[in-house]
Formats: sequence, C-alpha cells, structure tokens
Amino acid sequence: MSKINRKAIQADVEVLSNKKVGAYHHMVFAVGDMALHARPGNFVAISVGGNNSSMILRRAFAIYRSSDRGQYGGTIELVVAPHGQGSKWLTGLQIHDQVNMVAPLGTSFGIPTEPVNALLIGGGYGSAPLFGLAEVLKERGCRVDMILGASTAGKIYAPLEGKRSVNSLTVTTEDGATGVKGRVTDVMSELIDKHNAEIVYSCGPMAMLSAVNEIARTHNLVHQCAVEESMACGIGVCMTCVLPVKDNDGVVKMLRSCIDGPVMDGERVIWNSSRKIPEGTWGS
Amino acid sequence: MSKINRKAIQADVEVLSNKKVGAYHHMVFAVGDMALHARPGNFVAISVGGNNSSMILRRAFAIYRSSDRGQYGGTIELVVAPHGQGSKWLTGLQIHDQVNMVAPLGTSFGIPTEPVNALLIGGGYGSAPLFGLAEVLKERGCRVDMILGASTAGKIYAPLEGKRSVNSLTVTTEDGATGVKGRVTDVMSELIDKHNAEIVYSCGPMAMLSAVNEIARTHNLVHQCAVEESMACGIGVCMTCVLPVKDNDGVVKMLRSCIDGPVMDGERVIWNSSRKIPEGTWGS
Amino acid sequence: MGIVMSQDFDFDMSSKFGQKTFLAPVFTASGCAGSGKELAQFFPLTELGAVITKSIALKPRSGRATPRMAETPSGMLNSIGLQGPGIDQFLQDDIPWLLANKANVIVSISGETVEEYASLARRLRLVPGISGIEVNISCPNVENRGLVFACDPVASKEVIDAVRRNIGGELPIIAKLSPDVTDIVSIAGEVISAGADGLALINTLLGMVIDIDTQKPKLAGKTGGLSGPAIRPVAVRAIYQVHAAFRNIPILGMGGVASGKDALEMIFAGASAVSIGTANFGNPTAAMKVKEELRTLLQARGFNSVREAVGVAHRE
Amino acid sequence: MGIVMSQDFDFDMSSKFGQKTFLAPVFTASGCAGSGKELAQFFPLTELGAVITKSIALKPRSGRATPRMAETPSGMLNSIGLQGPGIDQFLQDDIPWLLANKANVIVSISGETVEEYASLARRLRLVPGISGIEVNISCPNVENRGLVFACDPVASKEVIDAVRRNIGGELPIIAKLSPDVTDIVSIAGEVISAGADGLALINTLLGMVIDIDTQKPKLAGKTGGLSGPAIRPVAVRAIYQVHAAFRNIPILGMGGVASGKDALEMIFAGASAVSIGTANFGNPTAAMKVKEELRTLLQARGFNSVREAVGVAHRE
Ligand SMILES: Cc1cc2nc3c(=O)[nH]c(=O)nc-3n(C[C@H](O)[C@H](O)[C@H](O)COP(=O)(O)OP(=O)(O)OC[C@H]3O[C@@H](n4cnc5c(N)ncnc54)[C@H](O)[C@@H]3O)c2cc1C
Ligand SMILES: Cc1cc2nc3c(=O)[nH]c(=O)nc-3n(C[C@H](O)[C@H](O)[C@H](O)COP(=O)(O)OP(=O)(O)OC[C@H]3O[C@@H](n4cnc5c(N)ncnc54)[C@H](O)[C@@H]3O)c2cc1C
Ligand SMILES: Cc1cc2nc3c(=O)[nH]c(=O)nc-3n(C[C@H](O)[C@H](O)[C@H](O)COP(=O)(O)O)c2cc1C
Ligand SMILES: Cc1cc2nc3c(=O)[nH]c(=O)nc-3n(C[C@H](O)[C@H](O)[C@H](O)COP(=O)(O)O)c2cc1C
Ligand code: FES
Ligand code: FES
Repeated sequence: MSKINRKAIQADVEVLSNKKVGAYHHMVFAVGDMALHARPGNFVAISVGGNNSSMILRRAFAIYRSSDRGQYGGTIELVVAPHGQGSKWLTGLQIHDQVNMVAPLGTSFGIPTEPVNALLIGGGYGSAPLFGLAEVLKERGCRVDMILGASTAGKIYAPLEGKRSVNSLTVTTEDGATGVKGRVTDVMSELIDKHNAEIVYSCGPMAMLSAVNEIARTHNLVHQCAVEESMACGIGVCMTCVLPVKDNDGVVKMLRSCIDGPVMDGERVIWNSSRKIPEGTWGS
Repeated sequence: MSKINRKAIQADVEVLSNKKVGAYHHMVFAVGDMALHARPGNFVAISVGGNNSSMILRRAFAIYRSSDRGQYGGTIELVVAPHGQGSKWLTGLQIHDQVNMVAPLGTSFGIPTEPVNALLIGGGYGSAPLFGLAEVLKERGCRVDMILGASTAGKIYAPLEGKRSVNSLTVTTEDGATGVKGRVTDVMSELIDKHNAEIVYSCGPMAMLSAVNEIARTHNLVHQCAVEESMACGIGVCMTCVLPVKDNDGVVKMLRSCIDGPVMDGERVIWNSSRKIPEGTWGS
Repeated sequence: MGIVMSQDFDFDMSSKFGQKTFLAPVFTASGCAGSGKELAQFFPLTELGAVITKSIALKPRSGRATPRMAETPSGMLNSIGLQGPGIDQFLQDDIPWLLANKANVIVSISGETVEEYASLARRLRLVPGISGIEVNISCPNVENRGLVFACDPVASKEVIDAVRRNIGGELPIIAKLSPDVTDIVSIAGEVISAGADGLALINTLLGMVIDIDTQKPKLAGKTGGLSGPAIRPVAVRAIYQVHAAFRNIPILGMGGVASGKDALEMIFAGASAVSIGTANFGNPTAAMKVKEELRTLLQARGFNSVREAVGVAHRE
Repeated sequence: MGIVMSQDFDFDMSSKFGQKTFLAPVFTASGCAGSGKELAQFFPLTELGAVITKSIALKPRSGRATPRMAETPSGMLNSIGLQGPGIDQFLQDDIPWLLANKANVIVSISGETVEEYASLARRLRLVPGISGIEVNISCPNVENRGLVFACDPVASKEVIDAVRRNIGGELPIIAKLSPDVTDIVSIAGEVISAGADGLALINTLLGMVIDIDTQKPKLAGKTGGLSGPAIRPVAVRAIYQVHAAFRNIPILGMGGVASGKDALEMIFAGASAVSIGTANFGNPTAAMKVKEELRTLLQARGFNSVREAVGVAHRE
C-alpha cells in the first residue's frame, strides 16, 4: 500500500551556490543522476553538522527545482530557512562543500490529465515546490494562479523566474508589509471564484494546510497538499512522521508522511490531530 | 599546594596560518594578550568540532612558540598531529576560522638561575615546547643540546629556525630513515657525557619520559619533564589527569598534571603507573 | 536451516543463537527497518544477519499520537507506541515478502499480558521460514499496574517461560532487555533460566525532552525511548556485565552502533553480533558500512572470525 | 543566613532548599569544580547559587588508577573514585578559602557505611558558614556486597536518616540520587520520608568504553560514570517523574546542562535550580553562560522569577 519512492539514491553532493534571498537561502547542489527522477512535491533528506555532528538525524527539504542537465550535470535546488541548529549549519555552507543527500523521496503532486484551472497556495518556504509544479501544470495547458503568504515580506519566496510560470500571483502578509494584509485563506475563496479554480495545491505549515483544506472542501475542490511532519528518517523505517489519513475504505490509519506523503489528498487527512489519536483510528 | 596558572584567559582566537610539516601541522593563532604570559612548557586547551560538536572536551596542545607582539599582535603557535577526531578537525581549519582557546595553562619548565649545560629530549610532537625552552636557556647563557626521536622521519619536528637555537641536534628514528637508527635513549648517555649535561629536559610519550628519567637518574641529573595524561578539563576541576608524584615529604599523591604539571620533576614521578595505584600512595 | 549465504569464504562472520546460524554479524534492530522493503532499495537484505521486524502485537495498534520524536545530543527520543497491523496482517503481508526476498527474519513480539506473548508464540510456531523470535519485554504489563515486564524479574521470567512453552523446539528465543533497571544481570539470569537462547541488549532508555516554547513535553506521549550513540556506553556496559555472568549465552548488541568501531566495541564486550537501529535513520546504508568496517577492523587485528573476538575485553 | 547577594534586583532567581535561600539558580556539580579556586580565576564564585564541593569521605582516598576518563558521543565517562584528602584536611584547607571568598558552600559527602555518613554529618554540624549538605549515595556499601546505596531503597533511607539525626536542625540535606535504578520515584520517596529537604537529580549513568586497540576497557576502573549532554533526556525525565510525585520537594537538576535552554528544560520539568558539571570542562565559564541565558529566556517568556517557572511542564 505504501508508495516507496524507488528512485531514491544516496550520495555525497556538492554545493554549487548558496544565496541569501529574503529570510531564506536558495541553495543549488550538483547531484548527478539523483535529479533524473525528481518530481514536484518530492523532497531530499540531508545529513547535517558534518563529521563530528551531535545531530544524528537528517533534515528534509522540499525540492524547489531540479534539472537533469546543464553545465554541472544534474542539479537540485532548495529554499532553506535558517531556523534551528541543522538548517543554520546547512545555510552556512560554502560553495564546493559536500553534504550527504538522499533523494528523491516521497510522493509528488498528482497532475491532472486534462487542462484544469489550478490554484497553488504556499506558506513561507512552502512556496518552494509550487513553482516546479506550476511549470508542469502550464506545460499541460492548465491555468495556474498562486497565493503566497507569510508573516512578513522577507518570508515570501517568489523569485522572478518563478513568477513567470503563473498566470497571477497574490501575496499576503500578516503585517501587511507587502501584498494583502492577512492570510492566504483571506483571499482564497475570492480567487477560487475569480479564476474558476478546479483544483487546489498547497504546501506550508500544517495549520495553514488545514485552513486551506476547509475552504477547498466548502468549494468542493480536490485539494492536494504537501504535509510537514517531523521526520527522523525520511525513508519510511522509523514511523515517527505519521498522521491519521482515511484510506480507500474510509478506515483511518496512521500513515507515514515520508512515504505516503508528503503529498496527500487533503480530504483524506484528519486535520488538527497533533498530540491526539483521532477516535476511530484503526487499531486504537 | 597546587600551582594554578592564574594567567589563563579564555577567548575566541583566529587561525592565522595552518601548514603541513611532515606528519604535523604547524598552526599559528592570533591570540592577543593571551600570549603575554605564555612560558615554555605551558599548554593551551582548545574546543574542537565546532558549534554542533559531539566532542564535549577540550584538547590540550603544548605551546610551540608564542610572541606578544608582531603584525598580528600576540600569537601562539602549535604543532598538531592529526591523530583522532579532535585533532583532525583542528588541522582541517582554514585561515580566519575561529576556535575557542584557554591559555596559558599549567606549569612551565624551570629555568636555572646560572648558565648550565642542558640536554633537551623530545619525542614526536614533544619537540614542540623544547625550541622555546632552548631559546630561553640560550639567553641565560646555557649550552643547549637536543635529541629528537620518532618512529620515522616525518614525525621529527625540527624546523630550521628551531635548530638555530641549539648547539647540537641529534635525531633518532626507529626505522633509521633519518639520523641514528634507534631511540632517544640509545644516544642519551653518550651525549650527556660528551656535552657534560647538567640538566635534562624532556617532552614526549610517557614511556619515553620514563626511560629518559631512568638514564637521568643513573647520571644523577635533574630531569624536568612535560607529562601527557588524558585531560578532560585542563584547568584543574575534573581530577582525570592525575599521576602519582612524591611531594616534599616523600608522600606519594595523585597530582593533577594540568595544574601541578605538565612540567614536573622527573625524579618525583612514580613512572609506569598507568592502570594501577602504586602501593603506599596517600589515601589508598 | 536459517542459513544465509555470504560472499566471504575466507572470513567467518557467523554467530549462533540457539540452533540457528546467522552468517553476517549485523542485524537491523526492531522498529528501525520498517517492513524491510524500505531498506531493500538501498542494499540487499540478504547481506544482513537477519531483519528483526518491528515488535508485533496480537491486535492492530495505532501507536501514540504525534509528535513522536525529538532529536537529542547524539541521540533521539521516540514514542511510536508499537504501531502495527497486528499479527494476522503482519503474517499475511510482511513475512511472505521478506521470505520471498530471501531475507533471514527474526520476528519481534510484544504483549500486554503473559497470555498475549503465549498466543503470539503459538501463532509463530506454525510459520515456516522464520529464523527466530525476539521477545520485546519492554512493554507495560496491564495486569501489573502497567509496570514494564522487563523491569520485573518475575514478570520477565514468566513471559519467556510462556513463549518457550508455546514456540516448540526449533526457533531460538532472544529476550530483549531494558537498561532501565537496577540490576540487568539478575533480569538476564531469570530469562535465561526460563529458556532464552540469547539476549538482545539494550532497548532504549526512558527519557524526556521539554519544548521550551510550548513549555510542555515535546512528545505527545511525554516520555520516549532514548537511542543512538549517546547511549552506547550504557549498552557496552550492559553487554560486558551480562557476558561476564553468562559466558555461553549469545548476545545481540545494540545501542548507538553506527560504525565498525562501535560494533567491535560491543563484540569485545561480549556481543556475538550487533543490531543497527537509529543509525539507519541517519544513513540508510549504515548496516553495510558497519559490516564492511567491522570485517576490516577484525582482519587488521588478526582475527579469523567474529567468534574469536567475542568477549576478548574480559581477558585479564 | 546563607544568602548571597546578586546583581539583579528586578528579577528573582532564588531557590530555597530547606531553610536556606540561594540567590542564583546555577550551582556547580560535585566533583566538577575542583576546590573552587580553579574556577575562581574565570568568574567570581559569588555569582553561583553555591559551590557543591567534591564528595568528601572520612579518610583520604587516592581514587582510581588512570586512565580515568573517556570521551563518548556528547558525553564522557569518568572514574575518579572519589579521590580526596578526607574530611579533616578538607575542612582545614578548602572550606576556609571558599568562605573567605564569600562563596556559598554545599558540602557533598560520601561514605562506605551508614556510620561513615553519620560521622561526616557530625563533623559538618559544627562547621560555621556552610549552607547545606549534599549526600552522595551513589557509593558502594561495603556492608552489603558493595551494592550502591542509591540502588537500594532501604539503604538510601538509612543513610539520609543517619545524616538527619546527626546534622542538627539548620542545614538543608540534599539527597543525590542515581538514575541507574528501576524506580527512581520510590527511592526519592524513601529519602524524603527520612528527612531530605531536597533532591539532586541525577548522578552519572554507569557506562563503559572499550579501547579497540588494547582490546580492554578504556578506564582502569573498567566502568565509569556517563555524564554530559548525552544523558540530559534521562535527567529531564527523572526530574519530571519525581516532581510529579513530590511537588513540594525542591530539586537541583543536573545532567548535561550546558546552556540556558538546557537549564530551562529542567526547571520546566520541576527543578528549582540546576548544577553544572561536565560543561565546566569544555567551558570554564559555562555556569555564567547558563545563568545569563536562563535569565534572558525566562524574562522573554514573561516570568518574574525562576520559582514561577518551576514545573510548568506539568500543567495540563
Ligand atoms: C517534507 C518536509 C519538507 C520540508 N521542506 C523544507 C523546505 O523546503 N525548507 C525549509 O527551510 N525547511 C523545510 N522543512 C523543515 C526542515 O526539515 C527542518 O525541520 C527545519 O529546517 C528545522 O531543522 P533545524 O535543524 O534547523 O531545527 P531544529 O529545531 O534543530 O530541529 C530539531 C528536529 O526537529 C525537526 N523539526 C524542527 N522543525 C520542524 C518542522 N517545521 N517540520 C518538521 N520537522 C521539524 C527537525 O527536522 C529535527 O529533527 C521540511 C520538512 C519536511 C518534513
Ligand atoms: C599537556 C598535553 C600537551 C599536548 N600537546 C600536544 C601537541 O603539542 N601536539 C599534539 O598533536 N597533541 C598534543 N597533545 C595531545 C592532544 O591533546 C590530543 O589528545 C590528541 O590530539 C588526540 O586528540 P584527538 O581528538 O585527535 O583524538 P581522540 O582519540 O578522538 O581523543 C579522544 C580523547 O582522548 C584523549 N587523548 C587521546 N590521545 C591522547 C594522548 N596522546 N594524550 C592525552 N590525551 C589523549 C583526547 O584528549 C580526547 O579527550 C597533548 C596532550 C596533553 C595532555
Ligand atoms: C523509532 C524506534 C522504534 C523502535 N521500536 C522498537 C520496537 O518496536 N521493538 C523493540 O524491541 N525495540 C524498538 N526500538 C529499540 C531499538 O530496537 C533498539 O533497541 C534501540 O533503539 C537501541 O539501538 P540504537 O541506538 O541502534 O537505535 C525502537 C527504536 C527506535 C529508535
Ligand atoms: C569528573 C566527574 C567527577 C564527579 N564527581 C562526583 C562526586 O564526587 N560526587 C558526586 O555526587 N557526583 C560526582 N559527579 C557527578 C556530577 O556531579 C553530576 O551529577 C553528573 O556528572 C551529571 O551532571 P553533568 O552532566 O552536568 O556532569 C562527577 C562527575 C564527573 C564528570
Ligand atoms: S520519517 Fe521515518 S518513517 Fe517517515
Ligand atoms: S584535566 Fe581536569 S583536573 Fe586536570
């Protein structure tokens, strides 16, 4: 039942570029063949802290872009927020430094077989996987509108080349420093109506995904979201990253977000279930 | 009774230079006022592994040279063997990297008030503190002869400028790759006689110091040696670095080599006492 | 026969638990290798001594709520709460896949009562192809105020006794002990007297992390099991103590093994083989790294087999 | 009165053990601050809640042979073996210096029999100027096959009882417990019932490192005590469990505290103050760093005192 990403490869990869963009670092890695099978929504898992690290677990990052050709062969790009110990170490790396990477991991966004109107919603660095997704959707003839939200302007990641792949981009910030003052969900309904959205894609903090799901549900829209649970392994062997999800038969099970996700069907996720097992979950 | 080195300072210091010399790295640090009170025999204690290090203890290194003036202000120089995790990290540093250092620590070599003939004996990187000592002895009008030994040529640390401060230098290697084939103790008696040595100074592995002490004893010579015991703190608070030493009243006590040493009176040390407490030790 | 072939004809890396011989000295630790499939994309499972499956209960279990993990200095806490499909579905889905892929399999079981362990043993005696049973007794005993079996010598003995009586002759029983006890040697003595063929040392240590922002325990289950290199000295000590007391009982050493050096430490302390748990999370190929490094280290020291190296740290 | 002045008039960092108030919530852990003099060159000892002296025995002790230490991932092992000059010389040399330098002093004592603890207590009741006594019961009991006092509830109780009866009224007694037990809460209960005013949690965990080159235990004493950040989750768990059971007993938290964040975790778990042990080795000014960072973190969270923050992780 689980969808192991059989394309995953483990390798030492080289930092090609590391640039500060607002609150984030845009990082490019020379990854060789690892880039071949990366799809929008997949993630990478990186060892952090170097040889003598006291941090024993990998960190997961959504793939922002990947390319299997070019000057440096295959590349994978990430958008990293210097948050805690691990991400600060990563964003402190220099060009030519090496990191150990396992990728591509996890599920990818489902792509409609017909051209549809898609609304993409990202929170903070959650915008990262959406630009690659937008490109694929555009190639398939979809209309792509995007909402990006964050607490403040520096936390909106929306590079120029990314903007090119969307029909419209609406930005919200909680402090109103740029774009509409408020949250992505404040403008979501209006944009669904305006652009006749037929499918919603989202990536960002769990609370945002949950709110987006609620609105998608009231509009009867399919909602594909990339969830973010704490992951110890990223490859499906530890069972730390689970969340309750309804299966085809309506049974709620604790599924691994690294293997059955990160991209999941929003409708099936039992939201707001941190620190509790929802009633009726299989086996509880 | 213990001789706390009250000059010790803790500071972040910068790597000014890091050069491979044979099996070792010669490293220079910009240390400011820390250099002011460094004496031959003193050591530094350095945090290793960086911010996220799983290594929680400092590493001790004998001060090879120190200077309290010059282009970069005060400097301290070390000779570091890339041995295990900590020293490999250290020798892997780049110019401008910072490390946290506590120095100067420990006792220094006793300097005779009158000009005497001194024989300095170093094993491996144990030569490091002897060149600074040689300079001081020369300034005091002493004759200084030196024996350096190691398993092989690459492990003899004897830079040109160092050689200038001694009257003669004899090298021994166990594989005979350079100098006399054998150990420092194979040539020691002969050199004592030849140069009328009146005092022996030594630094190197404990087994060598013990053998040197035996010969110094048979020649009735004062022997000042810098011992090397595993140190957890380097500042006298942990009691891990002890070794059995006779005090003025002939009572054997477990003394801290970081505070009552590293330089000790060889005659007072109870040698070959690893893994056992010598009989008659105070309190046992 | 439960014997997997290995590529090395010149160097004997095998260990023996009960009647079964395992050709490689590196196993995966229970709960740290998924269903086997997930690691199989990184290396062939046939390279392992055995896959030790996630502890399985009689009934399906949803496990604990999230967050289930917290990273700690050189370690981590987990509180999975033995999530699993229950023995029926496990035997239907996981075991056939593992056997079809020629993996050696040791099934880890967990129960809430002595009778549950007995039932699990009865189910497993009928399963062809498995190579052993690991009895995880670090589980709360519902019949005794939730006191963990492994913390109580009497309860530990009862569980192994029940498993022994129900498993039949062939399958080796490995009792997995908790380090969270005053005297692990006496617990070991009890389970050996009840018929354990080998011991797995050690399970996780009980720990807690508090989130200074939420001001609450980070894990939903409040406490969790501490694993990883941080606990290795405790594991080595437990192995050394138990091997000193019971020289003839094979020990599967675990707790922070991430390199050949770590494995060798445990073997010198008295382990006959090692299990890789948390290290799989940081490095999917950790087991292969450990195996290769261990072979190199042993050969460099003149050993002709792993067996020769077991317990050498006890020599005077 | 055992009260040290501190520079902060706006923010109350004090804790109370028995009748004594300590103005700073950061202490040095026993055996990790030398005689006090060695740290005094890096910061004024008056900045500490108290210096807890190295556990002192009746007679001089040479301690264990070397090697006495081994570094481990995020931790270290030590086997000092309670080296020390014995109570007489200690009272003659160390105490006067500490008091002359206005340090608050808690004397840690260790014994091999209940009677030795009683004698030590009698010696200390006559010493003016000290602020408390920490009873290190992680010592082998020669009258009971060398079983460590702290591993036996009855022996633990007897020791505290003997100290209580001999120390007189004023001096607070802090019982220092070992985490190497099946049930630390029950041991805590015993020593509290015997009159302990506070608890020190935790002492080191028993561990071992084997040198893969010599093929022997690295420490001459074979096993040693594991300390440092590696054990912090075990310490936090112990503090949380004991505070849950005995809300009114102040706890001195220790085990891997190296930053204000670590200290805050322990305070939220239920500690009234923390002790810095191994962190002093890596950083001579660790105690001052912890103190400053802790103040900042508490203030940022709107607390007006350390006391308000004690045990908040227990709130539902
Ligand atoms: C599928 C997935 C995709 C992600 N994509 C990105 C991305 O594109 N850009 C980015 O900057 N970050 C991303 N993250 C978060 C990233 O993995 C790290 O968790 C984050 O960088 C914090 O790690 P740290 O070491 O700096 O913080 P620490 O606080 O030191 O981390 C301690 C532990 O907690 C976990 N943790 C902390 N915060 C989070 C969080 N928000 N979510 C999950 N686990 C957490 C860490 O992984 C680590 O195991 C993603 C996480 C997941 C699961
Ligand atoms: C007073 C003194 C002076 C020293 N001077 C020098 C010097 O000038 N140049 C130099 O290269 N090294 C010197 N050393 C040794 C140095 O401190 C380190 O021990 C050595 O670099 C190995 O550390 P590591 O982290 O690489 O090895 P690891 O094996 O990773 O070290 C693990 C632990 O063991 C201890 N340890 C390992 N080997 C030794 C050893 N030979 N002696 C003492 N402790 C050890 C380490 O300090 C550390 O705590 C000196 C040691 C002392 C005590
Ligand atoms: C996420 C996780 C899940 C675990 N699940 C189990 C389990 O189901 N049964 C069991 O006996 N041990 C379980 N363990 C304990 C490990 O098998 C092992 O004994 C312990 O983690 C120490 O080894 P390590 O440090 O190599 O991980 C689990 C450990 C972890 C980290
Ligand atoms: C080198 C060393 C010596 C110690 N000596 C003593 C001691 O004499 N008495 C005692 O009660 N605890 C002693 N301890 C234990 C510490 O006081 C402390 O409880 C333990 O190390 C955990 O804290 P930490 O991780 O901050 O070091 C010692 C610890 C170390 C590392
Ligand atoms: S992160 Fe380990 S199973 Fe998902
Ligand atoms: S190294 Fe700590 S007392 Fe000497």
